[in-house]
Parts: sequence; structure tokens; C-alpha cells
Amino acid sequence: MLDKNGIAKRIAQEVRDGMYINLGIGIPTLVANYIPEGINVVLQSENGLLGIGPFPKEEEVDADLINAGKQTVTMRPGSALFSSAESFAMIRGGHVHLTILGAMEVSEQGDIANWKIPGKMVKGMGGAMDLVASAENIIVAMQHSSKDGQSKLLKKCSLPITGIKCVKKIVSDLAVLEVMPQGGFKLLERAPGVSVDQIKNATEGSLLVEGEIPEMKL
Amino acid sequence: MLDKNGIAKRIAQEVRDGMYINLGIGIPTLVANYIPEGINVVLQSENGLLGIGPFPKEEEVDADLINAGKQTVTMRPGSALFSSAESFAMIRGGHVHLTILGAMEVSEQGDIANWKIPGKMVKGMGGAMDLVASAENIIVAMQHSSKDGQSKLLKKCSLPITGIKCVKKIVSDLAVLEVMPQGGFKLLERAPGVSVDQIKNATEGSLLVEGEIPEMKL
Amino acid sequence: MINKVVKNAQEAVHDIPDNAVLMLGGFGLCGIPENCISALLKKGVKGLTCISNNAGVDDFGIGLMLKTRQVRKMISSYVGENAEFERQLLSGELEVELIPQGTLAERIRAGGAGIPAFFTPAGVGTEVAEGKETRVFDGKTYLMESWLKADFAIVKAWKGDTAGNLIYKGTARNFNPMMATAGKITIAEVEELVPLGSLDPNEIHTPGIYVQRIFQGNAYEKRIEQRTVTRI
Amino acid sequence: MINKVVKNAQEAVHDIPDNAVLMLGGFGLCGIPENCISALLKKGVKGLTCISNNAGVDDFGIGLMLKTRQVRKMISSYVGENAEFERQLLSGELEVELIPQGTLAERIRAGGAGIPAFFTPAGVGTEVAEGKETRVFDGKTYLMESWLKADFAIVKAWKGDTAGNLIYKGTARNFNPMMATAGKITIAEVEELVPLGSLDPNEIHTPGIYVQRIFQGNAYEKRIEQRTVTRI
Repeated sequence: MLDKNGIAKRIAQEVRDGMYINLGIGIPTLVANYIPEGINVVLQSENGLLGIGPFPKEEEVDADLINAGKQTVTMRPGSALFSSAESFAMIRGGHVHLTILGAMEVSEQGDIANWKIPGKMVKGMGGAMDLVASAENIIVAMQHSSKDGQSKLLKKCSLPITGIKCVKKIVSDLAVLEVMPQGGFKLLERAPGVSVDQIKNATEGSLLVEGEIPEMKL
Repeated sequence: MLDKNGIAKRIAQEVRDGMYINLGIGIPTLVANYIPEGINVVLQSENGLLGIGPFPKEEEVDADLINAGKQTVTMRPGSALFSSAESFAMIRGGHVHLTILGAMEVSEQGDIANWKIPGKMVKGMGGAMDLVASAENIIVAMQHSSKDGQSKLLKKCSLPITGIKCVKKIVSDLAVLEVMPQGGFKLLERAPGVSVDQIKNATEGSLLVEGEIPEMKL
Repeated sequence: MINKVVKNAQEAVHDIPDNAVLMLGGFGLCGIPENCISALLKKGVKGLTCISNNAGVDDFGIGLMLKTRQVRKMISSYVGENAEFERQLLSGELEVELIPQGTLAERIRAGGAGIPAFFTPAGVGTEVAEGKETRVFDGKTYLMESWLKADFAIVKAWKGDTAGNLIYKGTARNFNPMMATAGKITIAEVEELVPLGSLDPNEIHTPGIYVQRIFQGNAYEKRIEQRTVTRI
Repeated sequence: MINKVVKNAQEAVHDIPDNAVLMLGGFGLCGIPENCISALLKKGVKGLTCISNNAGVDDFGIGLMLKTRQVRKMISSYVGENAEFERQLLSGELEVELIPQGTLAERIRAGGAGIPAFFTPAGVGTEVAEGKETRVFDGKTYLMESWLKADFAIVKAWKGDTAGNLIYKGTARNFNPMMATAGKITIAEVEELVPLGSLDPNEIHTPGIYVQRIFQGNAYEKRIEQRTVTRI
């Protein structure tokens, strides 16, 4: 089983040189810590920054420089600042190559739910609906099951959805899975020490298991 | 009868303090020379400048600073530069208060034609179609008749039109006229030395003459 | 140039009536018009519709106006950090319209740019699409969304001149530039009001044509929601 | 950051094939990509569709490519200053689509911003409206217009860094920023190519994400169409 940092570490392996990437709040933000040396990517923050750098030192903190999670950040050399309209023009126009975000549920069709639990919780969709409707390549970072053991990889989402048929890949605490164009979760890799049966039991949607499933290399 | 500078001078009287104004190519550009002292206005150039100043001195000429007529210009203190998309956002969004432009023909409904003579001449509409479709207040600077004596203030435009029901006022070499909401040219002022009959003869569209028509004060 | 300077926040908001539709710039607490929000609280104007990406936090920003119940309706994309906002929303005390962030930004831009409607893929197949026209372009489905305008747009900039030209700083730009274009009256509060000619025309983010009133704000708190630092 | 630098105009345009759809920045001769136009002339690529507000003048800018008959179709808003353009248009030798300038600018922005269609009042009731859907919003009639994209967008900026961030100068900005967003491949030629970190992130007009290739041009002629001076 992977912890949050483990999930982030595995997702970092998906990153290719030259990519522009949007990282969502939570685990996705951690991915930045594990991008290999020599891989040049640019991180986009939808509140108006290309080129997010590390968190600032105490004396560098600037209230006017935050990421989409409202955390104070720095800028790398070669950064650019812009408005929210320009930011989503970039996103909608397909200029951001990869979006990594969290989810409450994903369906075997690639639908994603992550913004609302009716009657209980409303965070709002923020930029997530724009991101999932626009990105060519979407990777979801999530827990495979809820705290009370309910699967979050479903036949159909039970919560109000954020976008349809958009998720391409999932990295959970248990596995790496691909969402197939015709539907279904194809098991690609197991987390260290996790068996195929454990993953089967934790997946409500159709799980496709073909041949030997390798363990992740982290 | 007014010459080009006379027309520009008369139009300058329509300008009010605090206005943002777009001046078309030709006579409209001359209007800037006659705006009274103490009247603060800002001139917009649709190629991306607010705050057009006078033409430059020889040593100030900058190839990267031109107006919509491709003439070299200067900037007044407090100017702003922007893209063509932003420029027409301003125009379309109704932020420019007054548009002054030339015309080949105007109809008594307020239609205007100024971009094409089929088979003979095509200048292109440039920004004129956007300007006439968007501005609250449009004043046309034009000759009342063509060189061979044909009226240019018509019942219906004979040339391909640039916009419908948009012209509010006309200042020609002969007269100042208002286009009535229900149609028709209402005569407001005569050019110095021009009689009402002369204007009647030169106007093909319905001319409304009510009471004594004063001569322009220039 | 045209002089747009007013004395202070109180004068800037003096004629905002009850039930007005307002836009307020900012993303989280970054780039919010602190002085005007204080003036609105003091003025006690009620029944407001506020268009703003967030609603501040419980005890700062628009959150303060939620507490005093001056807001009838919020139009936002994210509730996240504001417990009082979420409570009023879930209890139905506050009318809330949630809009995808990019759609919100583009609808406001459209309002300022004279574009009554446009098509976007955001929200297709979700409850955001309910009642909206959809159309397929190049094999992909899009929603038709309409422009947003406000009676008063209230923005915060870093520097501004007397003609209303504005420059923002860092990510405090966010929604401010679009909102500046979409108000019948646009009010800009700036950290530094500079004389005409002090700003480079090539560096201006919001041309003065969009701004009707400008003043230099004071005592900016610029509260940070998530102070995150690297420890070395 | 990602390094986008190529050696020169020749390398930048080396893979532009016959019959490509190009966007070329500039308004009149102001802000045109002089180096890339020269390279396209030398390369002799044919059957081009060129999207550009103007087509240069007879002996400069895109006008040169009209003379060599490399252009099959022009999409522009204004022909005015170009006799050869007007001649080829009137004789039917050249296919020409004339678009209102603001609509052209907005269609290009829409192409870059993932907005397949929008409504504008420009051209309602004129021949521009023929065959187009109209719709009434708030009592006013609008046309539906669609996005424009290009295989290659070629823009000219004043300064640029190795990551493709661009700053334009004066009114040479014009169509360049929107076009930079709307090319599958965007090529930027700049007067001055500066190292990463030399440009203030707050002053960048075109973020590098839109640019795939950048180089420092040389020998800019910057011809002036209407040199107009005040004599005192």
C-alpha cells in the first residue's frame, strides 16, 4: 500500500520532458517533489502562474504569490503571470499537456466526481470541471476505497460528477489502472505488497486483469 | 460649403468632456486638431492604443507606434497599449463612447456603406463593421454628393453595407443632419452660405426641415 | 486624460444601493479589495448579489459580509475554505450559484467584451449543464454560456494612475482584469496611486477606459490562507 | 523551463509544407515577422492560406508572397494599401475572405482558448452575415462566428526568452498575442532573445506555453507606411 507521497512518487514517473502540467490540490501538489532530475516541465497554477517553484523560505513569503491551493509559492526563472481568463484559455485551448487531480469517485467509463456530496459537503468545482473537460491527458490520484471500506472505483459514480469520460489513468494507494476507451479499469501495476485479489476486492467497477501484473518500481 | 477641415471642426463641437473616442481614417482623424481646450477626451486607435497624441517630430518617429491609418503617432501621458482582441473587446463592449467615421453612402434608416464597390474597389471593412455595430453614438463625416453630383444621402444604400440602423448624425460639406429613429434625415444646421434648397437638391433620402434652419457656428 | 480619482473607499461605494449586483476581484484572499469591503460593511448595504470566485474566509474578505447577512446571493466557483459560507449554502439561507472557474472567468470577460454567449466544454454531462443548450463542434460537445455583467465591479490593483490604468502584482491579478471590464461602474482600489505618465503604457494590465473611480487604499492586511514555507 | 530556441528563420519554418494554413502577425507593416516571411519566400512553399489582418504592401511583407503567387487564399480584414492584392482579388486570381477586424481578432483568440463559437454584433445585416446563424440577446441581433486555428502561427515580438515568453512593443503588439495562441506550432521571431529570468513575469504579454520555436531575427527594416510628422 502506498501513502500519499508514494502515490505522488509513482505519478511523477508519468511526467515527460517538455510537458506543461496542472497539479490539483492535495496529493497532486506533492508530485512536484518527485519529478526526476533532467526532466524539464512547467507547472501551471490556474490562478495565474506558469512556472511554480518550491515553497518560499520564511523571508521570501509573498501574500501576492500563491498557488491554486492558496499556499504561498515562489516562481522559477522564466515564469509568467496572467489573469484567470488567460489561464483557462490555456487550459481550454489544450495547451496544458497533463492534468493531475484528486477524486472522490471514478467510474469505469472515466467519469469523475470530486466537488460535492449532496446535503453534506460542497467545496465547489473550482477549476476542476474546466480542467477535466479540456485536458488531453488526465491522471487521478486517489484512495482506492473510503475509510469505511467502500470502493471508489465504480461502475457508475454515485456523487454528482465533475466530468464525463475524461479520466485516462488512476494511481491509487493499491494500483495503477488505465481507463479503457470501451470502459473498464485495466490493471497495470500493483502497489508494493498488494495482491491482485486485494485490488479485485477493492474495485466495484469491471477490473481487467491480463497476464502477470508487475509490482510498481518506486 | 465646408472643406475637410471645416467638417472636422464642426464635428469637434460634438465632443464632450470625459469621452473615449474612436476616429476613423481621413476626415475623422482631423477632428483631433479641433477639440476645444479644457475638454479632456481620450482617442482610441483600434490597432491597440488609448491616448493617441500628436504626430511625432522627425526625431521621435517610431515604426512601432502607428494609428489605424498606419500613420506614425505619439502617446499622451497616461496612455495604454494592448492587443487587437482587447481593442475590439473595448469597442464591442460599449466602452468607447463615440465613433466618428467616413462613408460612401448613408441611408435614411441610418445604414452605412463604406467598404466596397463591387467589381471596382475593395478596401475591406477593417474595423468599421465592429465599430458601427457596437458604438452607442456614431457620427459620419462625408461629402453630401459624389464628384458627378449624385447624392450620397439615400433612401437605400446602393453599395454593400457596413452596418444597419447605426448612424446617428451626419456632418457633410453642406449640413448637419440627424438620422431619425423612424427614418429620414432631419436637417439641423446649414454650412455657411448654403441654402436649404441646395441641401434638398443634394439629398435623395427624405429630408425633414422644421422651422428656421440655423447656419453652423464654427 | 480623464481624472478618475475619488477620495477613499467610502466615496467610491457611496452610491451602491441595496440589491445591487457586484463583482469583487480576488482568488481566495489574494487580490481582494479590502478597503471597499470594509466600506460596504460600514455602509450596511443589503440584499447584494456578489460575483466572486470565492467568498473569503469566515472572518476576512467577503466572509465578513456573509456574517452580517448583507449578501442575498453568491455567484462563485469555490466554497472550500469558508465554513460559514458552506453552512449558509447547505441550510438554504444563502442563494448560491456555483460556476466552473474557467466558465466564470470567461463569462465575465464576455460581459466586458460585448459577447452575449459562447461555447465551452466545461460542465458537459454534469448538473451545470441542466437547462443549457448543447452543441457539437468537431465531434465534441459544448455548452452555451452567457455573459455576466455587474452594476459595480470592485477590483484591487498594485499600482494605478489617475486615468485609471492598472497594474496588478503576482497572482493577485486573477479575476481583477476581467471584472474591471464588466461593471457599469468599475471601482479600483490600488496600493499606490501614481501621477499620470508614471506607468509604462506597454506594461498596463487594465487600460483606464474600463475604470470610472480610483483611489489609494490603506492598511492592507493581505492575509495569507496557507502560509507554506520550505525549511532548510 | 523548456528551451524553445532554434537557430534562425530557415530552421523555424523548415517543415512548413505546401498548402499549410498560416497566421502571420502584424497590422499593416507594424509588427510583422520579417525574417520568417523572407525565409518562406526563399523556401518557395506554395498554396498557402494566410490569415493576417493585412497583406503588407506591394513590395514588402506578405505582399511579396502574393507577387510570387505562393498564396492561394488570404483571410484578412483590410486590403487598402496593397494594389497587387486588390488586383488579384478583383480578377479572381486570389481567393479572399474578408472578415471584420474585431471578429477576426476574436475568432483567433477563440481558436487558442478552446471556444468553438461565440456571438458578435459585427456584420449583422451585411454580406458578412450570409449563411450564418443569427440570434437575439437582450433585443439586439448577433451573428454566430467560429474559432480560427492555424497549422503554424508566426509572430514577431520585441523581446523573448528561451522559454518562449514574449513582450511586444508599442502598437506592434496588435494581432501577435492572439495568433501566438492559435497555432498548432507557434514560431516567434524577436528583436532581442534574452536569457531565462531576464524578463519580469509580471510584464509578459505572451506566456511561453504558447510558443514552440523562438529565434532572434536580424536586419529588421520596420518600414513605415505613412511617415507623418509634426513640423514646428
